[in-house]
Amino acid sequence: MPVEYTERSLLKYTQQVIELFRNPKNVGEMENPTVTATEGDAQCGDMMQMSLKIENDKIVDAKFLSFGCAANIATGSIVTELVKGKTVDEAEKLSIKEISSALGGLPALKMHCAVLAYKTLKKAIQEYRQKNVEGEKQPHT
Amino acid sequence: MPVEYTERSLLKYTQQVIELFRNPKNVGEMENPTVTATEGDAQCGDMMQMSLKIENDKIVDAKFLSFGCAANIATGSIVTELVKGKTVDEAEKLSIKEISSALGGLPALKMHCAVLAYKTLKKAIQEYRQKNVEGEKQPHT
Amino acid sequence: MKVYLDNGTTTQVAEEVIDAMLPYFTEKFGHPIFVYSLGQEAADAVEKTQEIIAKTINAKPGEIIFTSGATESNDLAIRGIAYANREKGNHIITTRVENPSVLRVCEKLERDGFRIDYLDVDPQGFVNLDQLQNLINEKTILVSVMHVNDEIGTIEPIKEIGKILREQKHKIYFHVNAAASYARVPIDVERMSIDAMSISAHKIHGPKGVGALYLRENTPIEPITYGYISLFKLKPGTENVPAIVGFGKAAELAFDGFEKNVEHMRKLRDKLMAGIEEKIQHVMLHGPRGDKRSPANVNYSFKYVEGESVLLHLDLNGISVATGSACSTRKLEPSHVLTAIGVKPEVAHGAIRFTLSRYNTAEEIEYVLEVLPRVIDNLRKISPIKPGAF
Amino acid sequence: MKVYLDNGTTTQVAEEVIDAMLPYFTEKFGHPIFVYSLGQEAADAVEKTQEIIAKTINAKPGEIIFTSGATESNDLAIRGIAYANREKGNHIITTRVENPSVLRVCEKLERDGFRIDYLDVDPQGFVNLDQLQNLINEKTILVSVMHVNDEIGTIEPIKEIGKILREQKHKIYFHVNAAASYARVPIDVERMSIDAMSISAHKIHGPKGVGALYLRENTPIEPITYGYISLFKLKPGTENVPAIVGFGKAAELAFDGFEKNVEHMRKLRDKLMAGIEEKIQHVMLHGPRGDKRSPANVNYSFKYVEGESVLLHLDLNGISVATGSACSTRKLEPSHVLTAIGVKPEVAHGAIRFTLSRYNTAEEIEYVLEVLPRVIDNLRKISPIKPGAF
Ligand SMILES: Cc1ncc(COP(=O)(O)O)c(C=O)c1O
Ligand SMILES: Cc1ncc(COP(=O)(O)O)c(C=O)c1O
Repeated sequence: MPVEYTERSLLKYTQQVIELFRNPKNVGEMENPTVTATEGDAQCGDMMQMSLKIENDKIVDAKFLSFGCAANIATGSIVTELVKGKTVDEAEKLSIKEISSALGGLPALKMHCAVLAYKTLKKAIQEYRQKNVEGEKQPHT
Repeated sequence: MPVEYTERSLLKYTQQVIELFRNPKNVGEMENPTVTATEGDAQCGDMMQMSLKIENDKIVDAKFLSFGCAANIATGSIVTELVKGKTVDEAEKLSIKEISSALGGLPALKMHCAVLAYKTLKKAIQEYRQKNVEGEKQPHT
Repeated sequence: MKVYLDNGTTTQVAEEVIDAMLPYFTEKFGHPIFVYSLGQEAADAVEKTQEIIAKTINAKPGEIIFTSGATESNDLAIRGIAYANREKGNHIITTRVENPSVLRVCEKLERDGFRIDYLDVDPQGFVNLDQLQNLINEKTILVSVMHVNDEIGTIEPIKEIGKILREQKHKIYFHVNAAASYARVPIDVERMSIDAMSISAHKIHGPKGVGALYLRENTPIEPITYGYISLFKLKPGTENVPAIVGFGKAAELAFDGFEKNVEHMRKLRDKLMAGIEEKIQHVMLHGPRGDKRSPANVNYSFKYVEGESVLLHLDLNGISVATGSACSTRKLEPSHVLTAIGVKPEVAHGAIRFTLSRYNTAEEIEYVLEVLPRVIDNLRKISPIKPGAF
Repeated sequence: MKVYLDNGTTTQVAEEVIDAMLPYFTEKFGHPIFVYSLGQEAADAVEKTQEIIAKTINAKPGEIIFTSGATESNDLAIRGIAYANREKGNHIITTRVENPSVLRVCEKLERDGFRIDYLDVDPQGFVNLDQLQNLINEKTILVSVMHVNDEIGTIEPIKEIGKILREQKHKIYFHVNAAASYARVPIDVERMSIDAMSISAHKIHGPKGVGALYLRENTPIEPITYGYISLFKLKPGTENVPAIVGFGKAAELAFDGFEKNVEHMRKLRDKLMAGIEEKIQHVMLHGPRGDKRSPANVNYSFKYVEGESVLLHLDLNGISVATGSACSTRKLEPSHVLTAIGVKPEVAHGAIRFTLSRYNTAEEIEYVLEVLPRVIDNLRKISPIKPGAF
């Protein structure tokens, strides 16, 4: 069942990716999350759900669920690790490049996995902000 | 230096050919031949000279010289062998098929070698007849 | 424990095959087009292999041409016959479920001005014979249908297709890609009315880098590559003699005791299928059951999980399989075969193919049936998709 | 005694090469496009070989594409570049003395509407650089010149040709068939301004069935074959991993101590040439003497005898050589190379080529110098052509 790879460097995983795939961090659902967001869809073959617990604008816990490949699971792990303890503002500044380099790099073909985790985080933060706007005024940048 | 063979069966020599190539019979020049004929030419890569000693219309000795491949040398050997002891009429009836089958077959690509030996024999016989016609009347079939 | 269940992709070279090849690397390394004895020895070996392979498919030795693999055999057969028969017509029929090595060639022919029709398949992967009948017209020059589907194991009705083609008013050449069926399902080019057929050594415990094209005598065909002289006019370049010898040995091994080998694979197949269906919920079999399925192929989707993750977890446990998931392709499209049989993409992404060889054992299958349910269970635990979602 | 002096045709596989290949037949038999560990291991091996080969010719690893041999490399380079640059021009320049694997491809391109000019060569086989300058026009897209002539050992002025092409106003791609020079004569694709270059493993004590195409980054090229996915877009089909690994090992062996290996061959070459000229009358050397001749090539005509007979008598004495005789071809024409350098057909029919490898020894050459004069003498005795005839 041929998966149409054609360039070698496009598919080789780093040791970090394999390690996080084997023992993913922060997987699962959260009791009483502040916010939960889902991105991607099963038809396209990858989907991620991320839950954040935010206290005083600080992310105190992050968990994710993944329907996706090894890169997907590894990026879910690393993103949730990276944002824990950060303020929402700081978390929002997290870039795809940072995510990828925290994994020792991602095969080019798998960059969309990093993008997906990034989008899921952004969506969760956005939802959190929207919720809060409804309450009190919050800085938007 | 590629010789453009393309079909295997075209080039495989039989054991008989190899044997006669290794130890050719009747090679050399003859003292006082009745007739000597040459066919082929060096430019085309094969050439044969055949000498016959004929007594009372009977071939009592036959020798050949060859500039040519293994098949050439082997067919020279077999033709001279086959005609020795035959009458000129009998020798003239010798066919390419007989020559080839006396060698256990020749590769298709080498049939021209059989043809060359055959032609040299025919030419020698023809010359012998011509000589004799000049003298006395001889049956021609 | 190491369990290799990706024999449809490539196989381990058998020890006997290596032993057969070794002398042709060292003492018998001659070039078969040369008349000296080293060359003749090599040419003899090539001829002997033609005989061995021919016998296994009921062909004549001279009808076997060695290539660098099934990819090249498919390309040569399909484009070669198409180009040589261009004047008679430009219409070719194949199927939606062919291997890329056929589909890419057909796409090239479309760019070259040929018209290609792709037969549909039913939910088990069988081609539609009525559709074939209807598509045939006076411009049809070639039909190419795979024997066994490499992904889902469907055995196509090759004999029936051969019969339909034989009964046409004009000659339509019939090519069969048998890379996935050779040494697994019986083949008879006469009974099946096949004109050209592709096989590959590395799928039957032979070496990579060598395949064969069966080409019926007097089939009009053009070369597709050009170059150095060879024993085979259609395949220029120095013959890969050691690999050809290895191919012959691999065929001998597979066909000595063919029935027994096939029965062994079939038993393992059925054991694996029964185990999966017993131990894991929410699974979907792809391809038919029973005699119309390759004895060497098992393919299930495990819903709510993604194939590459399953594949890598199995790999971490020493088990090699293939996946229909396309998470990793550029296009993010799942397998064209699963799509053609109507599998929904979300289900296709969780497809895992297990392909057997005569060297696999019952213990290996038991090990897989121990590991696999755990892997699926763990991945479902971290999946955002809940059972019943599709 | 067995003496193999046809290393220009094919070579014995080195023991170290076999040892390097063996694990890839058995434990490491994975398919390199698959993500599981077996596949990755295979892909790593392919990548490592790209690095090895690249280093030997001063290229980048990504510029090395593995093919099934120099025949395929030549076909892919020449037709691939020609088709991809069709819009820019249809004019190609090559030489009269190329290997058939280039000439047959050029003839195909002529049938496809390209215009091919063939450079003449001088009596030693060197191409005419002025003629090249004169033939180049704005429609010229590609020049293909062999590095070492496989028949007569002439080392063509590749660097000078590269310079001429570099100085043109528009880009003209430069392909070099280096099958006969690789591991015998130094190659540097940068210094020589080469865009595409063909090499073959079985000419350097590697396995048959694998070659490489060096292709400079960003060179426009079209595939010439179609099919199954591969690490190399231009070469579909399962990668021949064990053979690729063997190719890498063969290159390492040849280039570790390159100078020493070359010097060894050169000494044997000169010994053989001196011996022939001393011991046998009426001989004619083909190709140049000295530094501009491949260290591995010796080619003489032995007048008044026919090459195939010489070849077979040597074979019966355990010595393998090649011949330029064409007694055995359908066309009955002698070698196109000997014709191109002006050798008369009657002389060409007696041409014998001896090609050396680093494994040949001085004792072997001495044995040849013992047998050869006897063989020539015996054949001259039964020849109807008398000394001095031509
Ligand atoms: C059905 C089918 N056809 C063709 C091929 C290509 O064969 P090869 O690797 O010999 O080129 C494969 C697998 O690789 C296959 O499974
Ligand atoms: C100069 C030259 N080019 C190309 C080839 C063909 O190479 P291959 O056998 O790898 O196809 C050969 C010999 O076979 C050769 O000598």
